[in-house]
Amino acid sequence: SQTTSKSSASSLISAAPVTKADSPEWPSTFGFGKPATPQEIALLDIDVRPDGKGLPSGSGTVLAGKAVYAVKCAACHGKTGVEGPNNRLVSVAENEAAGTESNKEKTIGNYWPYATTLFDYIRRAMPFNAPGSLTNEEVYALTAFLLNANKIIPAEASINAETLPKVVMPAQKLFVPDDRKGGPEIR
Amino acid sequence: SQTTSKSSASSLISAAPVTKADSPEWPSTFGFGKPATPQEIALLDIDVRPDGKGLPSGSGTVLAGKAVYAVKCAACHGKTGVEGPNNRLVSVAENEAAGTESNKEKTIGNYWPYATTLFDYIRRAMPFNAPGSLTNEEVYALTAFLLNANKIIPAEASINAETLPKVVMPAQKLFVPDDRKGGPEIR
Amino acid sequence: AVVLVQTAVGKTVQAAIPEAAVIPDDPTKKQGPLPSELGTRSAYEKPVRKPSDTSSRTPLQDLYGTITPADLHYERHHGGVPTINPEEYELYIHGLVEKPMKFTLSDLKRFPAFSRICFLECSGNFRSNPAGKITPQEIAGLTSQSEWTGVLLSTLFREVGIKPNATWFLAEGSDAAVMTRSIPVKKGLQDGMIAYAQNGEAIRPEQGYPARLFLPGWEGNTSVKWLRRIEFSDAPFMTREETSKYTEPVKDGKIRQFSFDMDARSIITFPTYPVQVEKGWIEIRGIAWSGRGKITKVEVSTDAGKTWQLARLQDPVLDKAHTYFRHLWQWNGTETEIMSRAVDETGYTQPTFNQLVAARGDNKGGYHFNPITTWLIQWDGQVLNKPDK
Amino acid sequence: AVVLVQTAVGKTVQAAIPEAAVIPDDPTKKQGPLPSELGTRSAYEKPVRKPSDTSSRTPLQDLYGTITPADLHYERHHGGVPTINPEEYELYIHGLVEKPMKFTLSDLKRFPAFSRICFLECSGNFRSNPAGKITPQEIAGLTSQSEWTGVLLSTLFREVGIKPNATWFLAEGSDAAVMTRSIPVKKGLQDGMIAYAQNGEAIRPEQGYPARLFLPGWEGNTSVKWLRRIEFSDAPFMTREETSKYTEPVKDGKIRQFSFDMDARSIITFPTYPVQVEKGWIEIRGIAWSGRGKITKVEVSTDAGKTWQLARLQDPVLDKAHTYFRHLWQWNGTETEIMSRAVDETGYTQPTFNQLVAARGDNKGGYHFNPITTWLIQWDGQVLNKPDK
Ligand code: HEC
Ligand code: HEC
Ligand SMILES: [Ca+2]
Ligand SMILES: [Ca+2]
Ligand SMILES: [Ca+2]
Ligand SMILES: [Ca+2]
Ligand SMILES: [Ca+2]
Ligand SMILES: [Ca+2]
Ligand SMILES: [Co+2]
Ligand SMILES: [Co+2]
Repeated sequence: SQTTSKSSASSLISAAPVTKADSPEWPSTFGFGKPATPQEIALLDIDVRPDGKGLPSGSGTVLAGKAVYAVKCAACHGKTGVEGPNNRLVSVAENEAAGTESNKEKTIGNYWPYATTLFDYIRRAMPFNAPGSLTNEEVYALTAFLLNANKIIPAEASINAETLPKVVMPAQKLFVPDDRKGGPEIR
Repeated sequence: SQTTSKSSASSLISAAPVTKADSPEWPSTFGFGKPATPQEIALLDIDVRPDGKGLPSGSGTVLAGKAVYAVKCAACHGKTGVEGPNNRLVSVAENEAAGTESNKEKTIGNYWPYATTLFDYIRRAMPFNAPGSLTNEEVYALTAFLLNANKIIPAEASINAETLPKVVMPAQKLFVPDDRKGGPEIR
Repeated sequence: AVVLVQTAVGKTVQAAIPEAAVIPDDPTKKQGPLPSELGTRSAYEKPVRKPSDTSSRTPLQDLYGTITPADLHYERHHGGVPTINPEEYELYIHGLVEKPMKFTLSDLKRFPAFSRICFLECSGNFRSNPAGKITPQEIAGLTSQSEWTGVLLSTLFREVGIKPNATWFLAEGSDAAVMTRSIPVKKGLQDGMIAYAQNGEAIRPEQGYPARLFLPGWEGNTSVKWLRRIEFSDAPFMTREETSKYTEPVKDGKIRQFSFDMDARSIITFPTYPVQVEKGWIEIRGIAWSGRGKITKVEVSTDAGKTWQLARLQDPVLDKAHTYFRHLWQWNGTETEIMSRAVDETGYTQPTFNQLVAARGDNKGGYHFNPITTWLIQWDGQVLNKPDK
Repeated sequence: AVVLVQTAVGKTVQAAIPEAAVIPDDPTKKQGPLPSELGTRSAYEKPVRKPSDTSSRTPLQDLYGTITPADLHYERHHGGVPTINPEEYELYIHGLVEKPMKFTLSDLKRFPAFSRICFLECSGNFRSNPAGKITPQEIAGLTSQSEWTGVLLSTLFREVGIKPNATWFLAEGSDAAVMTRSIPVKKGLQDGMIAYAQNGEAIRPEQGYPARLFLPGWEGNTSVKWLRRIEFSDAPFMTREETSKYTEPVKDGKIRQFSFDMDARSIITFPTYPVQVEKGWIEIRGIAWSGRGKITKVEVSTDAGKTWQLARLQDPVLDKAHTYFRHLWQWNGTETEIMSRAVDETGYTQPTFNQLVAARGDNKGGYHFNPITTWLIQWDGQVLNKPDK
């Protein structure tokens, strides 16, 4: 797209290329930016995948989680995770289908497809007023506590990088990928 | 452009008309707005045309204009209309062509094609800090004074709705309509 | 805000709030303020967003075109608006790439740039009110439009060299929610960009200053703001925002996930609640948009859905952009219902509330809910929203 | 304002002013402010116009797209900015018409509306500096672009019924200059409008609140702001602004009058004074526009005018609109000159300074002066404007 014209005052009208996307004619590298070192990346790379990739060492028990929860979470999510004022964290009618009139609240027990998400989310975003303040041990313990409160793991379970990815969540089987495709059909 | 389709969920793709201009199919009147009475229009209709249309009754002399000028204009345009600090109103080298290096200042004497414009402009916009404050008599007088200062009318001339349109301005012959038309030629 | 005034003869069109301002009797007789460094709104105009704890909605009924003034762009965030020093800003790109890299804001601006006028919409953009006393802002104010400028993801992806098995990437923000979403690489290469400018100027803090992901036509939450990191992977990360949130129950107890595209939608923005109209010519006005391409037509019904007429579309009709529509109508003073429906270039026609419920099960509202909005014109000209049920 | 910073390695691209603001060390660990009624700029971004006593110029070098934020739109007025109560606003249309009428602002808004994205430019938009220390803002900052919405003159003209002998109309403002211009009826019917909105919201005071004339592609002064009156006539009124001002000396001692169209023009906005660049890839960026239609191409020279290459145009390329152009260039570190020239759909090619002087006589500068702007890149990367002479 960089045709050269030597005319000094061309009067030909020729449509110029418009910028629609970047061009394969461009250099394979512009040389802007700097290499990111593994150490730099490690400082930011906090995500956790369903297969457990990203989970740190450490572990937590339901009992330990109950204690942390009472101090750092109950004020917003209620004594037992049901009362609020903020999001309900514990399913009250876990046998009812999610989203029905009688069970509108989507909770960990009836709506979360992966247990790893719980660790990841609590670590990055909770407590709401002090995000990023929990230790990995605390996050493991809170994860254990909330999974047990939702009747997904037993009271004596310990949660760590090995066990967490193996927890099968009740809602996982409900999730289907989007099947909307445009076109006349309403989905 | 108001084709009716009775389909309740048409899936046909048909380009809709785009709003380019108003449509001849529209009603000849929407009925918005109100008639403007001659009295209402008269309050606003202050413009003056080269043929004199719009000039009020009244008149003014060079001498009367000189007096008003000293009090209401000289502070901004200079004792003799040359000194500034604001726009020069009197040509200093009226024989030189407008816009030449030696006579960059475009003034009433070398650049204004119609005398009526002077009345119109002073009445609507001057003095800059008190626009609309002059009486018609004052505006006639200031017009006479400035035309005389630019050596266009004699010192004893009186300016009124009859005489003003007849004043021929030195620059009038210089004005030509725009001849740029687009296309390759530079004009 | 632009409010509605009832004059002696009942003419009620968008008009401004009068103020006890110090204004000259005749502005032609008093010199006004001189040129300034920054302009401001007229003291008579006070458009505002409608904030809640989690979002703030664009006053659609007060806007006249397709560009949303940046300070009225809708807001939705999950940990408040972070303050980020542009001198310290860095974007990391790593994971399944040949060269893990970090880019400063200046670096991003040096790459070839790209601009487009495009809507953004939160997929939770739907509200109703049983009494019908609800404005377009309250119903659908979580959509706005800007001219976005930035660098295309395809340009950056080539720079880092994405590996063949990289099918998804994680986009992570540097807000207090450290917002994360998993995005198919395909979308990034198709038309994704990192935007650092909005309507000609630096992007505003609420919109992701100094840089955000921007994915044209996709639910707003995927266009992660205050972007600090992109990690390529061979699978989605299943973050909270793509599991617990931004998914929707559909038929047979299923939950739909990764429903990225914003379905075609339209809404009449004039005349709407709380306007009162009078008999005669009324130009029905509104906006239509689709996350799947261009709007091909908007149909308007003025007889409660019995017949539909083509509205005029304001050109240019752009891809994935709010498109202004207008329809001239002569109201004879009898009670009726007016509504609009958008059709996009895939042939999708904006459905009714009941069509959506029939297609998706009894979950009413929720994400990606784009029903036709109906306005009731009462005999006295009062306009109310017709609640869906 | 966006200023230019010189980092250790000399990278100098648009970057923001750092401030001693209270920002968290890590924004991911502190909840930010909640949603609000009105957004504001980042404290790090302070773009400003450059005001003089009579005008204020848009910071072209700080903008990234084609929309000018309303508070940065250039200003030019002759009696300051009047304050007008929209409730008291009236537009009179009279003279050679069947029905002399007056319209309130609400009346104007009831008529079918029209929107377009269009530039506005003062015909006096040219400055130079002998030392070359001059920015795009100072050279050509009297142009800006908005999405304008209003009612077409053709609609209003039909409403009042213009008489066959009406060939011109006077447009009169209600500012302290009671600004007046004579406009051919033909232009009004072609694409003239009364604009009451700008970039989605009510037009700003400096741009004519609550309503202005808007004549696409014509010199800015003809688009009379704060419009109070239109009078039809069979001849022009020869107002001061179309005789003493907004006319230009041309060849043979003549003075050109009613030169309404804005000739095609372009200007590089990056890299320009006071930027310092470094060797390697540089995206040359700028805007091009024509009052006569669409821009068909922009050519860029990076070797002082010896050869020219096609720049990429950002779509949509609109009629009478600022069109963004970009051209990728690898600077090898030797001193050179870069420049751009616009071509419009009439085949007009933006001329050099010397071509303009040759065509018009020795009047350098003045109205409608649209020469190619040349930027000198020194050996050290410092960019200066190359003064014309
Ligand atoms: C100051 C109030 C507050 C505190 C304290 C708090 N939370 Fe939350 N929590 C919230 C809010 C508000 C949300 C919803 C955030 C959103 O949707 O963006 C939330 C959401 C959650 C969710 C996601 C719920 C869902 O269904 O998506 C989990 C899980 C959670 N919190 C766990 C915790 C844990 C564990 C703690 C203690 C370590 C905690 N929260 C402390 C306010 C709080
Ligand atoms: C407070 C300062 C001030 C005062 C007092 C003033 N003027 Fe002016 N005058 C100006 C300015 C400033 C301009 C230029 C306005 C513009 O270009 O928009 C001007 C322009 C003019 C022009 C147009 C000059 C041209 O070549 O276009 C005329 C004629 C004029 N004034 C006449 C008068 C008269 C007559 C009076 C007294 C009744 C007067 N002025 C009082 C400041 C003043
Ligand atoms: Ca990771
Ligand atoms: Ca008149
Ligand atoms: Ca969102
Ligand atoms: Ca009524
Ligand atoms: Ca102007
Ligand atoms: Ca250098
Ligand atoms: Co979705
Ligand atoms: Co001109």
